[in-house]
Amino acid sequence: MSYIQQKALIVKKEELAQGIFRYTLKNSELVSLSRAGQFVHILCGEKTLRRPISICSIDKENGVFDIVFSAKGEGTHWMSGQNKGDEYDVLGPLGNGFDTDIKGRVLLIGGGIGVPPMLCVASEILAPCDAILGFGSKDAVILEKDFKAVCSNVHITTDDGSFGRKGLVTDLLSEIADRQKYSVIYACGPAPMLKAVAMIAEKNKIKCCVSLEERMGCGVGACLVCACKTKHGNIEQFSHVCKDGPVFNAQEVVW
Amino acid sequence: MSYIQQKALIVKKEELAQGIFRYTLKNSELVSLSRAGQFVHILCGEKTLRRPISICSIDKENGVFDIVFSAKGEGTHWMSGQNKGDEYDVLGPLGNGFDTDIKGRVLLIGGGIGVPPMLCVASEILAPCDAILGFGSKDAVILEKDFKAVCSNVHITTDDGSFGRKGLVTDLLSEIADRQKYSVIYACGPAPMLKAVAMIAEKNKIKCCVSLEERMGCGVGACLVCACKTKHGNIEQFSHVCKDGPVFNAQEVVW
Amino acid sequence: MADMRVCIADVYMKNPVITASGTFGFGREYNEIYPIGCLGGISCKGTTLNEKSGNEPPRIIETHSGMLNSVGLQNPGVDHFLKEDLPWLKSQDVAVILNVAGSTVEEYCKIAQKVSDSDIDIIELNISCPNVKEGGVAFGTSANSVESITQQVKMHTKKPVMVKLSPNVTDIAEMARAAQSGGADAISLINTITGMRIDINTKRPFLKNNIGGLSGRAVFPVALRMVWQAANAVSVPVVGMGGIATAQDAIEMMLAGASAVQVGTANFTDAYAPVKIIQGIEKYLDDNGVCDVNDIVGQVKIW
Amino acid sequence: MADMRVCIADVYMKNPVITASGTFGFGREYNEIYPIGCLGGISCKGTTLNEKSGNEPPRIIETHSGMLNSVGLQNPGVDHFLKEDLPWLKSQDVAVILNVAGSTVEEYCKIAQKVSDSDIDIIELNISCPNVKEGGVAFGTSANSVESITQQVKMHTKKPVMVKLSPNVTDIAEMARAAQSGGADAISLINTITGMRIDINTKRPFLKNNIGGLSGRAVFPVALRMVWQAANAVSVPVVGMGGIATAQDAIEMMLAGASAVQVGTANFTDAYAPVKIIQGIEKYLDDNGVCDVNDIVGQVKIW
Repeated sequence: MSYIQQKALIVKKEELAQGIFRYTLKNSELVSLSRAGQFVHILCGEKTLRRPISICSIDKENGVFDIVFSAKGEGTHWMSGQNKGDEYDVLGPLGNGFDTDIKGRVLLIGGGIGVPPMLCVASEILAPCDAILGFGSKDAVILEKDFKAVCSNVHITTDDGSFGRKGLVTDLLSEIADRQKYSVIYACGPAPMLKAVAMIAEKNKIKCCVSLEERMGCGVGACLVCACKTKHGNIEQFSHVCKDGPVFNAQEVVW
Repeated sequence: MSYIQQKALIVKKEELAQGIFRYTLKNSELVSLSRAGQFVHILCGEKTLRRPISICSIDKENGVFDIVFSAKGEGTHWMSGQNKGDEYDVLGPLGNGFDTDIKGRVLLIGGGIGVPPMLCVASEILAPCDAILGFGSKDAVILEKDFKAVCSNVHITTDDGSFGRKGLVTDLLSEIADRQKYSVIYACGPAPMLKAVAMIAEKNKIKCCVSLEERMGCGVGACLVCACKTKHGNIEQFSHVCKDGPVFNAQEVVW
Repeated sequence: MADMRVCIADVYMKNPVITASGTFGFGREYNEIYPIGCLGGISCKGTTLNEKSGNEPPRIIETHSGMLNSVGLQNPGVDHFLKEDLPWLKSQDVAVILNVAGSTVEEYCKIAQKVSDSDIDIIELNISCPNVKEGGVAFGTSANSVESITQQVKMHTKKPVMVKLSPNVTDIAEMARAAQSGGADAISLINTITGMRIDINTKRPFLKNNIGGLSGRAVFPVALRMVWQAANAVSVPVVGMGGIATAQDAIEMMLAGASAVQVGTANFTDAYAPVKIIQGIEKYLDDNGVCDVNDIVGQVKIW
Repeated sequence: MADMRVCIADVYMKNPVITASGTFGFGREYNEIYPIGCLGGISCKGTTLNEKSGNEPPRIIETHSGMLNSVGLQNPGVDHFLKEDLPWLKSQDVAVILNVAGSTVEEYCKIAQKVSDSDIDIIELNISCPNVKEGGVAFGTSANSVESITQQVKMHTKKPVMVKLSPNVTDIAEMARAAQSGGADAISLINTITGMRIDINTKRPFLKNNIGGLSGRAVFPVALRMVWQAANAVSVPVVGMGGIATAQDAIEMMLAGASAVQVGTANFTDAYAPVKIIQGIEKYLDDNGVCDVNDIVGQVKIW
């Protein structure tokens, strides 16, 4: 695992949905080190702490990568104020990422702002992929076309039913998991969703890996603030999302 | 004395010299309250303290006023990053200002960034004005044309002699003060210059008022941080630049 | 519309937002910008028995998310206040808190006596000013002196006494308890935290007084922690301050146990800060269906 | 080119810039970004006798110009350090300072004994951690306990002992003197200032530990003042820290009396901060014709 701290030029900025931004950043060295499921730690103006943002796509040929984030706090708000031609100070790529060397069929599950990182997995992975993407409502739906371009089947759910199937991703998962045999489920989204996904996967004896979130400090595993409880056998301990994760085997996570 | 805290639209931005900016700001209400020698207190991004900037010109018809500042610190640097169309959060007009109702001839003396406020005096005053403007070198010279438009005689000095007369404004002052009879001298600039000007004025029995500088807090006279020692008869006390000043009768200033 | 009225030391205020001593003068300057009658109260500039000229300038330097000041209690003295400022202040229909400072216990007592029959509402006992050689913080850093000075001042006045505590102590709860057992009707905290900055070019401290008091958003987390500890240590009302710049900050303070808040340095950044904070608290209460601002005091849910 | 070498407690360092405990792990993570051999020293993650799992998350919340943390000394224990981390660290050619914490005096002494014959250079006695229930800051807030724990640890080890002081005290000079009379070879300060933040929507403290330690630029003025007071109170070397993010900050600390500095939270904002600070100090010395970094220590010109 290797990472750098460098400037990354903003070559494209796009607002995918109200307050949800997609930025294309150029830094060949960083891209050459990146893999699906990793994140970058971005300096936000005068803020003390960087903001961890998942990598949404990697284009090694052109040395560019995409990030998608929701401008909900002061840091991400500052980020969304930067434009094409500006630079971000980026530390990364960080974290372990997903194992993309898979045999058999893969099911990707994303919820809300947990959807973007799964696109990167879908693109990197060679095995056939299906995706279940959950959003609050129609106007929050993002990246549908992108997923359709790299997945066999893309199912979309919205909490209010204003688009796709009404309900939670897990409702759909239970059905699909019966019909279709998957060798692994990869998921990213809110903790309650990930927990529910993990349960269903376990019930159906499907291997499951989830990408977790926690407030971060250094991002590289030095400060130990982004702790999450994991178990190895019967021993519980605090692992760290930034270095041991963000991707964990769902069975090792203590929910 | 009355003042407001409002937004002022930036209608023009110009770099007069390396790092010296002239901004034209629109706010009719603030302009209607303003007079020569007063200043505005400008909010600088996330900074705790506003930055006091002298008013350089007042255009009551169009409801605009000019400020000139040197982008040397973090606050003024932020200010110089704002552009036409942006807004400043402005508190003002503040301070007492110069008495512009003068009979007889007036001599205006400005040093460095103390030059701009004297332009406002020259424009407001009806009596004939001469000006002595001092700068470090040729490339720091600003507002020469503007002064020539409103003053009978404009003398310029530079420390290195690269433009106008070589030397300090006070060298020139001593000569002129003999040749020409002035009813009052108004000056703004570094403290040592003001002190020297005050001495010469006293020697020549010319009334003299100086505009002082001190680190400020509230800007309205509530916090008492911008203290300067003044004497009234034999009693010395701390006056405050933001409210009792910035203009003081030179004879009352304890140098 | 939620009820914003609070009662501190038997004094009713329109709302829990008070402007902090030393940042708001005696109210006149800010009344030019908005009618100060909309405030819950005003804590006046620290006042001494006789006129005080304060420290040599520079008296201020900005720091990250804050500032250091070393004014040193410059003020015209209590008689001038009673004659020139108090009548005008009372006519503005706002609770008047007189911040009182001295270099000896006797001085504190004399002022307390002088204002005992005046129209002021509360005496704020300033035993935490870090910028004066004698007195000030000297009284505020030992439990015994906090208790005894409170006791003696109480004996010399009919006015309620609110003791303003210094954060420059090991155990703020101990100081709060000392003030209470001395008879304090309320306590307020925090005063500024002693700090310093040095100009590396001149090698001189930026402040002529060498050190000064740190205030502003930088100190808010420390202030909040101390307010929480103090509120848990005493039964008298606690007035919280220290870096409050937004309604959210004020609400955090009240959740931590403050019955009212004081807004200081934020006035320099935005003259309307206290007004916006009052409106923001009202909105929070309405959004959360709380009908009385007093209902959020001390409601923090500790883990 | 100025001589940047300093000597703290008879240990020579390339330069006066040390990375602070708890922000830099055991150096491995940042060595991926730049060779940590360029640093003067590394103060390792606070280490206890046995492995410690630390506090429940959330353990961090950002504040204005700073952050609160409540990690609670999570670490693999001293034996693991000696076996897994120390050999690698020594091979990086950097002074190794082991930050040591415990819940009893005996624990501190046992660790000091265990490392007495190891390759570490200095023991940093952490008696100021605000995030553990027992021990930690409890030892650091009374002069008697500071002196006695220093004394006892010294009796159990041949290594030089640097006592890390807590800023959560009334009189930092008294604590510095206590450490010195206990036999400290050096003192370092400040550790974090205890603080709190509350989520007004959930009414919960942002930190699961309720309170945490404030660090970052916000605390710099307080740290500088305390370093100045401590340096004037003792003759042993003082290592200054607390919000240092730039060379200017580091130089202010040294002018105030610090013989070396530690850089902590700034590592999170900019991984290269310590490197830039080293370069910035060199430039300042050269620009001012100072040929030895030690010549600026304590050179502040008090008014």
